[in-house]
Amino acid sequence: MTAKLIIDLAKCKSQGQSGVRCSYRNHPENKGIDSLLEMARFALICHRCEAAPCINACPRQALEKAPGDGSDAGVLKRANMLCTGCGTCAIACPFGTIYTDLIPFPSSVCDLSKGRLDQDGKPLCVATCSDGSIEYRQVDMEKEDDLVEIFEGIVVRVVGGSRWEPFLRKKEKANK
Amino acid sequence: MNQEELDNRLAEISDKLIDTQRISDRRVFLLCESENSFAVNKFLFQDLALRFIIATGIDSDSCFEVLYHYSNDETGCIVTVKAFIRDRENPSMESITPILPAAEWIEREMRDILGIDFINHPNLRRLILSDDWPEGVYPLRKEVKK
Amino acid sequence: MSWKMKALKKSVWVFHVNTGACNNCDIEIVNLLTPKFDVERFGIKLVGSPRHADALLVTGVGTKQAAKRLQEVYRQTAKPCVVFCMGACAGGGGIFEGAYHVAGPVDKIVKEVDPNAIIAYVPGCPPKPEAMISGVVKALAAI
Amino acid sequence: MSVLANVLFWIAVVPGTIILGLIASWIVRKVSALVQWRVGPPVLQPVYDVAKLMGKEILVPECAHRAVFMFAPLAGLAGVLLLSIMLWRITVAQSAFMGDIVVAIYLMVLPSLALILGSSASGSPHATMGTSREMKLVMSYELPLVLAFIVVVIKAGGSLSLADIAQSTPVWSISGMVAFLVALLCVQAKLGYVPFDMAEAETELGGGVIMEYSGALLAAWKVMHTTMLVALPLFMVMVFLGGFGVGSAGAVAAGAGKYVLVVVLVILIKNTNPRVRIDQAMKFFWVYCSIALILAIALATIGGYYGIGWL
Amino acid sequence: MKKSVRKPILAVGPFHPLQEEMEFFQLTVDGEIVTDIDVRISYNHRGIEKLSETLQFDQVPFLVSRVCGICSASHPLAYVQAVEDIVGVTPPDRALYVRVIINELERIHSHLLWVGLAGHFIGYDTVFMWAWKYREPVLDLLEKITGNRNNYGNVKVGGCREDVPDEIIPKILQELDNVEQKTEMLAKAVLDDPVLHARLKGVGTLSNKDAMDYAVVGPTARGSGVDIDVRRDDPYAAYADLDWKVITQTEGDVFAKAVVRLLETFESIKMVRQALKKLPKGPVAAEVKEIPPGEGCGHAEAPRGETFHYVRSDGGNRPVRHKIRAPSYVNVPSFRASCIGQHIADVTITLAAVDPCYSCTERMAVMDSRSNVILDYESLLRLSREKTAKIKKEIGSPELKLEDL
Repeated sequence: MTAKLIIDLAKCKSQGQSGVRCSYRNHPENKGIDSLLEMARFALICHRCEAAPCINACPRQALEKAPGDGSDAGVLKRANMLCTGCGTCAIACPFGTIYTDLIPFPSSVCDLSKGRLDQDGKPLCVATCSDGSIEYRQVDMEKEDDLVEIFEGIVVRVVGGSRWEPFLRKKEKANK
Repeated sequence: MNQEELDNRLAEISDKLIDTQRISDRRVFLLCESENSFAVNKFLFQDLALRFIIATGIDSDSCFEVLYHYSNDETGCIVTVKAFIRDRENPSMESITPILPAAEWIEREMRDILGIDFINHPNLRRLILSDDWPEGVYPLRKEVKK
Repeated sequence: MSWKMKALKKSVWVFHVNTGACNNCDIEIVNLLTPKFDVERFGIKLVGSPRHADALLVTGVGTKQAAKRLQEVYRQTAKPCVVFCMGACAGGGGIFEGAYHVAGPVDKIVKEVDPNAIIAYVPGCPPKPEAMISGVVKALAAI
Repeated sequence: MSVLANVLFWIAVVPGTIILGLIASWIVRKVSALVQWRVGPPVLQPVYDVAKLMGKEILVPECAHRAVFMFAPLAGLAGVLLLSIMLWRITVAQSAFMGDIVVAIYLMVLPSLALILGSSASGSPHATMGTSREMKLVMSYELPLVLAFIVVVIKAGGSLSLADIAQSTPVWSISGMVAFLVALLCVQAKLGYVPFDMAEAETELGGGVIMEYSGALLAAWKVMHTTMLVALPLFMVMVFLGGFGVGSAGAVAAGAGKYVLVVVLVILIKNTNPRVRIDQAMKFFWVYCSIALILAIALATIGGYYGIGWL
Repeated sequence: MKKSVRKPILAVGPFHPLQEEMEFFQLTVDGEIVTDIDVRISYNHRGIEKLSETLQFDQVPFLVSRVCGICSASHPLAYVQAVEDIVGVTPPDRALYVRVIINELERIHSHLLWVGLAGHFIGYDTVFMWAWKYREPVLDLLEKITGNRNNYGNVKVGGCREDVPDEIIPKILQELDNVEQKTEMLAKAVLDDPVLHARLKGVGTLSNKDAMDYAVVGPTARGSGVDIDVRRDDPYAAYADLDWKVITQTEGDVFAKAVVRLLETFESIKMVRQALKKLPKGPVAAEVKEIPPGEGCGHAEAPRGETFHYVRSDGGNRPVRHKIRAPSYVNVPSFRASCIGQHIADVTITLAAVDPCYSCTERMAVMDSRSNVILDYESLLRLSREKTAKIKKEIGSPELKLEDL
């Protein structure tokens, strides 16, 4: 059972983690948690509207929906080479799932602090997270019900499982 | 020396290499430990007579990497020797300037900006940093912010 | 205006100082001497020593190594003299602003030596020769 | 002429020469620019240059010998002005005295000596290099210059006064022509123009003799240089081309024409030759010029002895 | 910086090493012959590689075109090809042709600049004035196409930013004709001038073996018989389907390098004409959404030689490591081979033969080991011009008159 990073969207303050620090060394002021939050919000909170206003509003056509009909059909994908972080999609989104500070122009990268865990085996972001919404421990997917693995090694807890039912994927393995 | 001949000549030194990656028909990466990088470079420059382009020093997470780029001009293929220096405290490596004069400047530059020490380099003086730059601060290391 | 300033306006002797530039501004400065933009018509002459110069054409971003020497040259130019920061690099670091080997924009380096130095800026990367000429003319008109 | 006009004239001579010099230096710069398809400076450019330099701050290097450093340009300027006043007196007031040509030669050397004095006093190792070249240059062209004047004196029947020399217009004879050409090259070297500008050249290129000067002192050097541009051709005209007639307007025009001819010759040499190396220049002056002049002297004496004018 | 036995180093410092300080060459001489050469190049180090790690992939071409003024089209092209090497995208055909046009026009004006400079160093100031005068129309052409005389910033990952508008193509072709005619006149004058032959032949020779050892590139290598040219060996952009030939000489002296550069200019003019005629229709850029993690190398033939860029990315939109190698980085150290044993009068032209950036050649000082008097750049320049004058006198050729050109 490898350790997974668990993000609790309910506890996590919506306007992004100000105090969190990231141990990723390759880029200055890199905050990997932001890119994870962005993926989590696109995967779970975004309503995947048919006539997606965000995609039409984007001046650079940087947003597109994942094709196919599987459980993650229609999940939004942001091309970080085209996106300039202008925030038009945040304004256009009727449900306010996109936050401008989650789509920075220089995008950040998270590699789950491979090889850089601190003494008690936790990544830096867990230690520096102010509202305790990020944990890093072994987790057994079957036992806890409101966890969804949106990406290899990244699990998101969504409170009030039933309300999210329509988009909550059945507990199969996360896609690549 | 055309492409196939280059490939099977490269196979001769595969004992010293960790791995040979052929990214595309004109890009070949030879991964090796820093200890036997001198032998691989000597083989490429003297036996295969490839033209030395430049060397790149990288401060990657767990180790220092020094990439020597060579070009085989007939086919335009770029052969890169990627040497890993595991020891991060005082990284050092065998200098290839004695056999390849063109590498003198780049090895001095790597020592300036990355702190990699090159053993028996003919004149390892400071090259590109200013005279009043503090000793021991290596700008291209990741922890030094811009 | 004193006759000295009037004469200074008509005959500017220029000394070119490169503090780590990519050569575009240097080439545009030499372009000023060639037949197409000939600056000798305005009495502008490229002299080889800061002693004779009235204006310092500073190009480049002011690297740490070059900064001390720029201050040395400024001290030795006969005052009154104007410092022309040619191009975006000299004006405020340009695209290299904030790099680790850069000792700050050129005007800060010169101001360290003489706080009330007259500094003129010619923006552009590289500034067109016409822009350089109009920059020099405007600066002199403003003294 | 009434006394007042006379006094006024003699007061106006010095500034007049300086202004004439500025105009001559403008002509030189304008022609050089036109050769390179460039427009070249406006007429009043030399005036602006000098006025600006007067307004500038004077910097004296720390290790320089302060007094000599300040005094040298003034001495050079005084020498040249004295020479030009003397020449004007001879032409306008017809008061040539015996031996005035010797005084003129002496005064002509003064600027070069001042240049050497000034740059060595400036204490910069760099300028000393320029000084050594200037010294070599002076030594190399003084000998042929004096030989040229000996030829002229012989042609004028041994009299040392410029008035008699002017009468005999030595240039129409072979030896006189040779002497004129060599003297012209010596003037070129004295003015410091290409191809003999090893010392001065560095001023444009940056190193050089008067590199350490700035402000008013540099203005003094520039004015000295431009006034030499008046005095030396004037002297050449008087010695070789028969001097200036003052009586009628025609004579004055002829005199001015000769002066312009000499200046044009100087410019021509300046613009068509690349720079010559210092040891080459010395060899040129000492070997070629001296031999030519010794022959000219022989011709002149034979001519004088047998009374053949054109020899 | 002035060391002199008699005089202490003056606080005033008559010789200002900063006279356009890029690299500072200190040559130790014994009498007239250069015995040792030492270079100090930190004056122009601006930390570009560290800066490019903070810029996004599509912003880096603007930073990279400011590495060197006169090869500001080849550096961005080499970088973009390195990133395209990672992504695996190939730009549309029209973009490949536009890239060839811009690079070859830049090669023309860079070689003309060099011819002018070489003339300046050996005393032909008229050649200097004309070469730079004939260079102006090429700069105007580039300004018409890309909007700036240099620093074009016309390249991005996946193609070009601006397209060459079709209506100005006839104007470009007509402008090219008179540039070619003028360059021909200049080349004929420069190559047939007996003084130049005597002055540049056998000067600063770089033997074939030294060229290999010092891994020199570009005209410096092609002048010594090393037949390398990235445009033909590893054809990028649209060089594969244009017909042109690589010029090489074998003597390896300054004259050979001058011949290589001048004939290359004509090849470039030929190439621009073909590229303009064959300019295909279609889009100018392919859309690149994401840069996958990986590493890539790209190289291009700049006027002075091969520029090499290595880029490593980690999936984000900023490079993790970006290595830049300008051609002068390997050409300048080759002075150790071509300059030592030379007469000091030939030093300026030997250094200029490698055509380092314009202001690099201004930084020279000679320490005479015996008398320790330092000859500075100006005296070296004058020595070089005097040597030309001496040769001119021996050969007795008339000064380069305006009319006979």
